[in-house]
Amino acid sequence: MHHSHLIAELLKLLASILLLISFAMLSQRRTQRLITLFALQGVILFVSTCIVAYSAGLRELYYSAALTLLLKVIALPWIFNRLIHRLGIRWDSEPLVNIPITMLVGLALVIFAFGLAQPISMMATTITRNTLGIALAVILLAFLMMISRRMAVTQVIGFLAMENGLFFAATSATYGMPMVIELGIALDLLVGVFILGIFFFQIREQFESLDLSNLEALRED
Amino acid sequence: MDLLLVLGLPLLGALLLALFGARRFAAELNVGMSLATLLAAALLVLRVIRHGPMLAWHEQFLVDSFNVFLVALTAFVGFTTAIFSRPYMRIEEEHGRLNPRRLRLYHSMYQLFMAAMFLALLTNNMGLLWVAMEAATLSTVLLVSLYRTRASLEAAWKYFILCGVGIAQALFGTILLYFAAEQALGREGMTALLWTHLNAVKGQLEPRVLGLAFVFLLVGYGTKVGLAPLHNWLPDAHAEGPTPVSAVLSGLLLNVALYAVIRCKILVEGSIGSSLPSQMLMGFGLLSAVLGAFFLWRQQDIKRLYGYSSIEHMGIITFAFGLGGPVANFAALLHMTVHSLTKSSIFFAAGHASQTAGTQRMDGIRGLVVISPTIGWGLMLGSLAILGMPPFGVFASEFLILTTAMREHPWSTPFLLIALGVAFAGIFRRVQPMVFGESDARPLPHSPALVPVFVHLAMVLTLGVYMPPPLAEWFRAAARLIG
Amino acid sequence: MSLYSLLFRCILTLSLHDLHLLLVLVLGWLILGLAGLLRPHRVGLVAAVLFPVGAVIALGVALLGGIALMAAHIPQVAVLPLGLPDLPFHVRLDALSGFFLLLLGVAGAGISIFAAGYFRSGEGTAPGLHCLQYHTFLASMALVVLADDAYFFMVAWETMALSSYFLVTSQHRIPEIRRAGFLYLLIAHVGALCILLSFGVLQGGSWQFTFDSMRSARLTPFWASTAFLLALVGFGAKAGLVPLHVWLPEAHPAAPSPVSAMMSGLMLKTAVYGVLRITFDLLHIRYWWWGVLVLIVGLFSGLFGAIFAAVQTDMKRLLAYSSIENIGLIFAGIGLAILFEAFNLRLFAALALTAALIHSLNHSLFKSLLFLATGSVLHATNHRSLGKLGGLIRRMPWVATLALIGTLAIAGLPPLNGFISEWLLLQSFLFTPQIPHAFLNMVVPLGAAALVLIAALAAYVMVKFYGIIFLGQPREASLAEAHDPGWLERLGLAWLALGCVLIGVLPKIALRAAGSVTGALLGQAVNVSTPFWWIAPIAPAQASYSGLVLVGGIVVVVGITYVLVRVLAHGRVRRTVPWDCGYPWQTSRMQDTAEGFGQPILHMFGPFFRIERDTPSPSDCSPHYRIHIEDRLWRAIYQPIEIAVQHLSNAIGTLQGGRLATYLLYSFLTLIGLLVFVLWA
Amino acid sequence: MGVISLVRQFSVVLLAVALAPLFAGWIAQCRAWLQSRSAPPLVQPYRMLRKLFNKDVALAKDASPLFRATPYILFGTMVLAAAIIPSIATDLPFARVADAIALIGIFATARVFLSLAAMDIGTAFGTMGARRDMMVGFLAEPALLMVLFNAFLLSGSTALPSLVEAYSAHPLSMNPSLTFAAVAFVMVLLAENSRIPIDNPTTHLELTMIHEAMVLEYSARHLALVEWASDLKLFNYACIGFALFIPWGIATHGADGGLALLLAVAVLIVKLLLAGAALALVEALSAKLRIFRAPEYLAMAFLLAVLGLLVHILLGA
Repeated sequence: MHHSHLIAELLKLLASILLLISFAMLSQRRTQRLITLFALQGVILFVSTCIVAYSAGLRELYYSAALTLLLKVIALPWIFNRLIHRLGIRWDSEPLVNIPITMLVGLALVIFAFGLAQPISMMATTITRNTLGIALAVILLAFLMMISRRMAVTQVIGFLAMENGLFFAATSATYGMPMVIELGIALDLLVGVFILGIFFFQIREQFESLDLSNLEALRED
Repeated sequence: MDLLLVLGLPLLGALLLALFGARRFAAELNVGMSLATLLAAALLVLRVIRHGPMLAWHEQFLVDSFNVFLVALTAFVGFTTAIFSRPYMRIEEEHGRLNPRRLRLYHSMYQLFMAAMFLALLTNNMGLLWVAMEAATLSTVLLVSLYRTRASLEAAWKYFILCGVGIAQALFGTILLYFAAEQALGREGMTALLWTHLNAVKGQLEPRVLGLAFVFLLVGYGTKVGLAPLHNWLPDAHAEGPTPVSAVLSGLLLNVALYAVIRCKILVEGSIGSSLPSQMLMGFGLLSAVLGAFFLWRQQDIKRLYGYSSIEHMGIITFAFGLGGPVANFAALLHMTVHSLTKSSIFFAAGHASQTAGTQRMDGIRGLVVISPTIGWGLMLGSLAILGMPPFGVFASEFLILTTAMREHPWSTPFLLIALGVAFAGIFRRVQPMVFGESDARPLPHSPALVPVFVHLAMVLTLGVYMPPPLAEWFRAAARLIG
Repeated sequence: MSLYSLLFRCILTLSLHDLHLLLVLVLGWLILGLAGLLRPHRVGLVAAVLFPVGAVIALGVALLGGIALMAAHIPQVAVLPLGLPDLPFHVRLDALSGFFLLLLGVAGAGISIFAAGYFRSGEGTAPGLHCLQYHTFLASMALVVLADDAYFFMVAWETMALSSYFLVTSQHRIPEIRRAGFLYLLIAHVGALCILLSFGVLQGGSWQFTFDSMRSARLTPFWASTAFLLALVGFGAKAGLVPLHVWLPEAHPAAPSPVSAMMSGLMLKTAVYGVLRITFDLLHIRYWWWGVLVLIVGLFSGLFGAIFAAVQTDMKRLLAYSSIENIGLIFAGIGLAILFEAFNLRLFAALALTAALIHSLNHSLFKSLLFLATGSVLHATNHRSLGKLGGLIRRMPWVATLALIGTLAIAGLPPLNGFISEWLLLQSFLFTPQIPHAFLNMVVPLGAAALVLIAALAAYVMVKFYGIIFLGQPREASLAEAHDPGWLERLGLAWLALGCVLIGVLPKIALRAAGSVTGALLGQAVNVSTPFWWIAPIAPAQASYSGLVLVGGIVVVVGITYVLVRVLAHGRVRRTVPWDCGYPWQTSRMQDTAEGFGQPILHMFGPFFRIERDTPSPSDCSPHYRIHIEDRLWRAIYQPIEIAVQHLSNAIGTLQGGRLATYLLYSFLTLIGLLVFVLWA
Repeated sequence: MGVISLVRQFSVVLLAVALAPLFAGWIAQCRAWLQSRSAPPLVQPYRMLRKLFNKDVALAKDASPLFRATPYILFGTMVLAAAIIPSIATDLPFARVADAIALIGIFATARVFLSLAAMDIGTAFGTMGARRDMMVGFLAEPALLMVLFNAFLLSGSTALPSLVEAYSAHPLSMNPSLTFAAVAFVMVLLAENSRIPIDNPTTHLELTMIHEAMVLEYSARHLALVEWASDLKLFNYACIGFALFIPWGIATHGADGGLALLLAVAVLIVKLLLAGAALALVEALSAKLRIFRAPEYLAMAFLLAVLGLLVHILLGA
């Protein structure tokens, strides 16, 4: 009993760190740092998934933890790092909304997410159930980040952070989706990032920049 | 077996075309593979007619009256679009907008897209449905950016991000669904996400969770349906992608996404026992119809115009599903069918029209009946059909939807009336000068493949005055299933 | 397969059912139309074979419609193996549809014969395509009248709109014609949606869209009134009731003349049919204020049409406005019938309805005749503007004579048919003081004065029409080459003129026909127990009329006078120049113009018009006077709608500003909003 | 319908044809007296007719058959109208041919024919006259109908014989509503018959004429017929007025022996003498109105008739 209590505490701690990282990403302007933070999120996910796998005794979860490590901690940050080096991106330009306001909105979102998740997480049988609210908050914060940024790369990192939140939600609420689905999701993600990579080059080739303000030609009026 | 063929043939096609897609015969191969898929789909349909709904491969795949007609429709429109794209893409190549390498990409992605849609339609697993939808998005992203122009890249980027984010919401919804299912079904293998199982126990699923799940699923898949205000990717993608892609996006992908929404709605409504999902669908439907219509009014680009028209029609279909009941559901299914057929035929005609005029701007397209009567009449009749002019089938469904709305929710009819009226004016005031009047443009170098246009329109016309009893029976059964 | 079985069944029961025979005839029209596509560019086939055959079919339709009127006690019904799965096409032949089929067939035959000679190649759409559109139009009108369920009705209704749209835009290279066609189809479509919604109400929750189930539905007053108002708007848009009339003066003149004739003469009547069908057949109850509304709208349309017709300078536009006027009179009759019926004064209701029905029939004859006559004039002179015509009675005696009959008929003058219906309508107005309602019995009688004003204005308008086109001196030198059309066209005109004379001289025929309709709809018919040569709709002591004796009397008196004058007066006839007021340099351009003829109307009814005048300054060396008259309602109603849509569309357009972040924000807000909605609900 | 009734009908027609020019002559005579001029003889219109019938016709060179037929049609319609109106007896075979409303229609037919004929030659005056005459027509007819409406409310019929018989049943009672109607009728009569204050039958001042402008191109026998027809029209109107407002003396159904008829003729002549004098007096006392004042004048007539109607509905009288 004491053992599982400890694990639950540990998971809560990890979840809190995840949330903290989300906030950090929301306020971070340097692309390089953003990638690091993203990788850190991956690490946290990996650790928490392993812990959940251990405590619940589910072998599939180890696979998905490994997948996370492989994909989100190693592969994607590596790809991104290479990309920004080759594309020469270092700074995000000024965000659309200034950072203090973003943070305040983020705070409100966290409260909203917690309120939303509370009644649901009560029903869950998993030891990670309390963290569903945090997962939702991570998703919403990532969404906010995508809204408030200008650069294509940052937007994509926001997108991936959202994916992280989803993954976290899956493990916390249900001990993860069935393996086939996990694989499918991972494949889609990988292909998606691959396509994104292609896009970055095409966009830069056409527009000489990855600033999204170039991509506002298709509009009404 | 036929199931395997339906799923496998497009995949095989994608593989073959990835290898030979740059050759001269690639377009013919594309047509051939599509035809083979169509035949396989026909076999599947025959089997379902004969033996009723079926489950396959550990219940991972489901064929019932709801999806089998969509499979048939998808295979059919896929086939006719392949026929159309053969001369169309050849002309594009001659105009220097494409090269063989891109054609290879186009052909293989086209087949992959078809495969993804078949998977989404046929799977019984809500998770797999998500995966297939995402795959469909990814394959079309590359198709939308095929021309590698600034505009097409921008459209593809927006499409990718908006649908990606949307679909991420759908994933969260799926997770919540799974979470609720676990409570009711336990965690045994993969059954917890199987739609048939969920449907069987939907009364026991936790209503509050399902309510939230539905929101996420609706926002997620609704983005792909093109419901306002989540629709913003749609007109860009339709306008900037190659025309065959616009045709299948409008004609098929939107249907498949809506299919996903409706599958979710059946579960959720059964669980929470209130009309909440229906209300949401009606609200989104009306909003999309009205906004779509007003957007239509101001369009300059022919494909964008019809893109918005798709939003409007998806709105009407969604509204009809929201109305519920056997009549409205029947009407919605009919509308899905006729909208696919009509809209794809319109895109075929519009594609050739803009090739003839050398521009997609409608100001530049004039007097089509003078240069090429078939293109002109195709566009004219297609537009009239999509505007709900009888005896075309679109009118049949609009008739049922409007009369139902008038009795059940009379408050909604002014909105529908405005939407239909404005859409009519918006489209027709553009189409008329394009089709009629004088022109000095020259005919196309290759004879356009307009057989699909008229075949589609003939089918739509037939559906307006006569519906084959088996088809009616499908629709009825599916309408009952949706409830 | 289904078509084949339908055909088969029709042939099997040929001898049993007029209805099936009718359907075969309608199918015949469609086949004729498709046959036109075989050789679309050969005018010979179309003119020599297809249109005449179409005219023969029209005669058959008229005959069967007439038979249905004679034996209208048992409506014939049939179900076609087409349509929606749970709603096959139902058709029904009863007195009301029989009457309108008669109208359609009689006038359609004349127009088809005329069209056989009229359509030539090289004018817009290919003749074969014309043939298809034309016969589809005819067939769809017949099907509108025959349809017995909402879906079939709507399909036929919109097919009618669509085929006529294509006919209107056959000369699509002219931008004004395209604009007219667009406006026409748009208003027709919106009107059709209103009709559709009306059916949605009428079906009363039974989900049976057959008219039979609607007849048995019992609606609450609110829903019944909603259904009625929607139907009135929908059919009013087709009929051209003010303020839904704006398309009519654009579209009718834009079409080739036989098509104008069909639209004015026949298509507008389908709207009358629709209103009658819904009001008197499908709805189980009628409220008096419906009648007042229809009466007011009708009389206003009548007045509006008449005064606008008076100031027109284009002969086809003039006739189009005159159609608005006549439709107004028909609706005034319908309104009066509703009013009487609501107060259970059935005999008077039958009288008013009889007047409306006969006026529909009459209008279909004389308006077709006049539109066709303008077609002949147009072909002979290439001018539509009244300011370039004149004196054609000397170059085109046939057309001028036949058009004179139409002119006198439409002006509501005895002994022709237009007088009959206006007389009947006035007779029914005479009974309005008997309405047991304190205000209505004082106000409604004034409608009679309005009616007479409209009729007299119509006479004014038609004197202008006929006088400027056919009388006076040719205003252009080129008119000297004008000549009468070929025998087919003359035959068509003569057929319609014959109809005008026949109904005028023997109105008993029309009274009987309308009597079986009112008998079926109201259970009451006007008195027809007089000998064939005179009528007395209520009682001989009340009022009576005999066209035959009138004509006979005039002919005898004129004959005697002529003989006497010839015998007694010995003066010879000497041809001279007309009196020139001592100013010998007069030219034909100095005749009074169409504008001049409209001037008193412009003066008296000024507030109706929006007038722009360009007057020359005193120092102008080549002074030019121009006047532009517009419909105020266009600026008062339609333009604001257009502007509102444009503004709204612009405002909505800003939603799509091109910035991805904004789009994401929409998604985000939608998500949050829906979550809040779910939490609250 | 025996031979006797046919003879009666025939004599009514002949009487009308014969009396109409005399009536016009009588009015002219009265007017002359009122204007202190020496009066023309009563048969002056007949002399005019005889002169015109014997002259050569000067026909405009491209006059159409319509132009030549119109005088005969005018004359025919007016004679027929005279046959319908119960001027001396109600039991006429032709009485059922048209009621009062149809009579208005018959007059309108004549008016339209004359207007068309006026436009045929293409002179400026003809068209102007036609336009003005049609205008007076559409202004006068609503008022006239309202007058008939009044009559209908009292008798329940628009057939003139029934009207006469209904009134004759209660002799010498004047309804208030009919008083209004009678004034309105006289106003309409003046307008419809081209008399002062709308038109002046004796003027040839070009810009003010209506009727004269229309017949400007007619000559000789055509003009004779046109003039005779317009005399008949005035006579007919007067007889309608008698039937509507002072029907006493007309031989009613059942009382139509030879003596009654003779009496009726005598009464008719007395009425005509009085009416002619009254018309002349009205004409002498009023001035010709500008053409655009005509609407006001006829609106007044309309108003009076409507007042009569309302009075009837309100007072039930």
